Amino acid sequence: MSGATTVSEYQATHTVPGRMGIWWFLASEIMVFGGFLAIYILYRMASGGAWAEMANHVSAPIGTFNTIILLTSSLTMVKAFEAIDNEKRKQATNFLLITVILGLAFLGVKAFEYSSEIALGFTPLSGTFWAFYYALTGLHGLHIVAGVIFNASLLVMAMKGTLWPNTQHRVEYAGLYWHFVDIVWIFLFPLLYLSY
Amino acid sequence: MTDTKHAHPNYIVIWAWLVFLLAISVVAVYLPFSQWITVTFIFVVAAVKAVIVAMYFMHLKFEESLVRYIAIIPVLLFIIMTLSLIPDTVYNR
Amino acid sequence: MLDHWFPKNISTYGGEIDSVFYLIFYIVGIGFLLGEAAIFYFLIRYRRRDGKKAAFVNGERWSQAAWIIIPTAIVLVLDLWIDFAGAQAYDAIKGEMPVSETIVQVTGKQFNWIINYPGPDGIFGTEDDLTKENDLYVPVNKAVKTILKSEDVIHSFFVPVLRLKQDMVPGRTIEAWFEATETGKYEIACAELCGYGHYTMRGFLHILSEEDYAAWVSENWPDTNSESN
Amino acid sequence: MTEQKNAENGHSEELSFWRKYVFSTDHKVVGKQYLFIALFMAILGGVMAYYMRWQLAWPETAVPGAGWIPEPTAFGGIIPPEFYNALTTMHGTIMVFFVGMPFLLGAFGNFLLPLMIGAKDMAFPRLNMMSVWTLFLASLVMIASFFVEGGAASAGWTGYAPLSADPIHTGVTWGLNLWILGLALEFTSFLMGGINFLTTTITMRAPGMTMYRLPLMVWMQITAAVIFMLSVGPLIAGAILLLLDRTVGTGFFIPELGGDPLLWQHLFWFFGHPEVYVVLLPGFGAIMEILPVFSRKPIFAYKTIIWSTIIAGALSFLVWAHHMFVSGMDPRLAMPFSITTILISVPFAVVIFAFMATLWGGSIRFTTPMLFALGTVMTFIVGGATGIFNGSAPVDIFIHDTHFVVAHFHFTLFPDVFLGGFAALYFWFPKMFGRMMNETLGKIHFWVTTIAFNAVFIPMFVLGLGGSMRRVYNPLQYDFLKPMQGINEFITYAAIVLLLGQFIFMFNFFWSMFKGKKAERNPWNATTLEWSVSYPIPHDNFATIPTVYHGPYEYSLPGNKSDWQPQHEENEPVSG
Repeated sequence: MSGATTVSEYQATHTVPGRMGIWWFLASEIMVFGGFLAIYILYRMASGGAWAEMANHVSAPIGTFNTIILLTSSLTMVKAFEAIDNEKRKQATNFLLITVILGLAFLGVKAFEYSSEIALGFTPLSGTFWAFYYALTGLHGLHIVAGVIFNASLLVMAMKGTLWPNTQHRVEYAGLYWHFVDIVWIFLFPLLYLSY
Repeated sequence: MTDTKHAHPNYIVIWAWLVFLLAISVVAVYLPFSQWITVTFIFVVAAVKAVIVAMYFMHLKFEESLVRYIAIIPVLLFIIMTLSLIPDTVYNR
Repeated sequence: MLDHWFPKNISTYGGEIDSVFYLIFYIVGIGFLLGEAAIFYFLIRYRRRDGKKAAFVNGERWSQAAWIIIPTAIVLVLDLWIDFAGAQAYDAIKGEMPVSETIVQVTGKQFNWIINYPGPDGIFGTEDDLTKENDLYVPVNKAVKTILKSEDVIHSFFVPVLRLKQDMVPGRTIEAWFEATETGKYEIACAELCGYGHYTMRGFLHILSEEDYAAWVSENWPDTNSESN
Repeated sequence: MTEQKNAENGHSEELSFWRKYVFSTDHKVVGKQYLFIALFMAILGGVMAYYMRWQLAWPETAVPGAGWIPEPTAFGGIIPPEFYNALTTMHGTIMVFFVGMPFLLGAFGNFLLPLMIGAKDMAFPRLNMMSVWTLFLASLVMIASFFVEGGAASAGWTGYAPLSADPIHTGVTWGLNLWILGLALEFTSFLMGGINFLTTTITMRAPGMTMYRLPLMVWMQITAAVIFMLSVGPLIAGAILLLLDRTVGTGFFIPELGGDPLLWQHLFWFFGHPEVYVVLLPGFGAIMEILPVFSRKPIFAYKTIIWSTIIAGALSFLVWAHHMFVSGMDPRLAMPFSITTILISVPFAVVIFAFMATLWGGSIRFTTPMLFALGTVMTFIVGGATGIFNGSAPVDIFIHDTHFVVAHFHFTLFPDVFLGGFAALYFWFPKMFGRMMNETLGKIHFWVTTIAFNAVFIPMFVLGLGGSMRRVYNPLQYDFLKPMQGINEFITYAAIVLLLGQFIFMFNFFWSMFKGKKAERNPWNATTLEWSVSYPIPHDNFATIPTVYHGPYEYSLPGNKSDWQPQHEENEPVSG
């Protein structure tokens, strides 16, 4: 980010390189997840409802619970960003901590869900729906893991106080990514848990 | 680094809306409407939720138009791709 | 001269494909020659000479841009012409499938063509079905419907003389038709990479005259044939 | 220059050898690293092409120079069909993804983009370093796939399922898994690069450098980056599912297990066609820089070119099914896609006409870069024109999967990647290595390459019209192909000349790098910003960020005495 000094009145944009870069990254991510969702939707439509039987075995209550966890973590993430904008360091650290905990909670619930499904005999080889279920939630889960790691590294920096004064804007970028992962889940949840 | 101070809406209200929308889409599944109505409804709700998250949590509402294009064009492209694959992948197999 | 390029055509619709090809060939060929000639001319005419300065033409004004807009408009018109001719030919080939009495099922598998004849009852899966490998017998001057399937990977049923090429996709049933105008024995090739034996996937299309075909039928279905007579 | 360094770049002097040349964050070093990866992979791809051509001309005879390959890959120089399929697959993959993209986007994009817009470096220098090392890793994975049991991927560079989805169909196990992983790494590398290109161009231009003052090379790079970014996602999704099919045993593309093989083709070509333009546009960008310099004229219709390529890029997302006219997809889809395909020739016609109009009224100097640039335009016209045949659905029924198609795409990609790439290399070599390349050798290289290239691929059109299928190991299997075997032999002779001709280039390249004539700061009297700095260019490029006063192509301005007007100088240059 050494060149950020050149943002000047000659630029057509007021967006700093970091945020611009994150948005381009998210655009490519939209196409990756978009491709996944497209394949899933097309297969689901082609199956003509034959998947409903399989889809009946996922637990909508657990899915709903996990959705609430993720929505709340998005809230705390954006609150952390707000706190940073308002120079409230302690508050920002706390909100980051809650975000990380909620992210881990999501993963924990997901792991419980996986293990109970596998215990019932539903593995990725139990049919196309299950293959999609594990592929989609697995890829999303990997994104969550990446997000948790990134958020946790910011949390450590915030606790040590090294987040300021040069790197606090990373909370905003991490937030953008985190909200994007949340949006993906907003679509995965009805696709996998509700539409049987 | 942050060049402009962001406007920060009341995030808790937005979160409450999101949870409310989540609740009605879960409830809708158990209501005795036809499958098509239910499916359409829950996906419209999901889209609304996604837009709310993007607009407020991701500040798209306060960004310049270029950033909005970066976000919207892939979504449109995804929709175009899915729709144009329906005749072959869904009905031609 | 162009006739030497293609294999012989013995298909009723092969001529349509060839004529669209020629149409494109002449349009594109003339455009190509004009374009290359213009470039050569510019290169010679405007080569560097001492004391001669280049013209300052940046093409921003409409009067200048016309030099590329008009040729582009011509390209657009020619494109639409090609599209229109192509659409007609495509409709003739892939549109309505003609009614045909001869139906054959060809199944690709690594690395053979399995050819199923439904027999006199015209229904697949009955006892009088006949299965052959790599040899397809059809009558001349009759529309033949082929049902194309695959057992393992994607193959492509390619008969150069018929101008017929159609992929066979496992899990799908794809129909194609042809009507041959000449008798003889021709080659069938696989046009889609299907594994290490792809190049050995060679079959034969036997196009028989009406009498020969009747003889072939009575040879293969002697009992039923006498009954139906 | 060293006195003016500030705290930000002050560390550049103390960097160790490793940080300076290997793990460097300097966009110029990264660009050169891309260049060397591309050249190395090009040699690899070229050798594979030679093995294939020999097999096609003289089937099942020992290939001179293949005796070293151990069994069971080859047998004393005789190539078995399994290895032949691996060669076709890997040649395609390597040439498109590991030569075309690194050469044009990686090397020239990285080297030129910050210089051309007047930035000190890329927006994210460390991401830039990661992108080249990811590509390096991807190349290693690709090369490694030859050495695992079962050999390299052999399902075609398109990897059509279910041939690629289940090892039992090809006998290739880890080779194809590594192929998918290598591609995934390559995609990641260029996504990182693309994010960098776009962010840098949007946010870090020098004062006065408006979007409409950007050199067209920059425009082409960022357009290509956007196209790549928007098209590759679905294929990444598909590739993950394909890998799961192969390793876990799911059935996303296996029909017996409920999958749809054709969906893979849709996903592949949804990416595949835009990908062609990702490779094409940067090559065109180089041409667009070179033509004005050696015609001493502004490029014709600057803004029209920009918008034409953007329209072509947008259209390229709506044409993918033209690769699938005979694939068994819904036949009603064919005509709409045929029409969009043929219409895409319109924006490209605009660009080609603009090139021609640029030459008109110029003062044309035939230097080596100019020769290569002209060669690119003149041979690309053949590639573009033959695309119309493929785009027409009925004609495609016959020529699909024949050598006509092979000749067509080589006629689009070879001029662009190699002729265009060589043009760029001869042109910017002084800026990259501080010396000039030898002109005489360069001109010999040009004539050998262009003539041999045409001798290879023009006969291949005839071969294709005769019905000759691509990817066939031994054409003598078929009676209808036997009479055309002479053409095959001729093509192989020409291909050998084409490959040998590249030794001239290799010699010139390495000799000039160390022994060539020292280059002046601006040997071609070009106007863009990269020529305003002298070799060696310091890590932060510009001691002071230049201010831009002019458009990129102000040659032979009417009032000026000299015939060029650098972008960063307010008035006409003193020394003519």
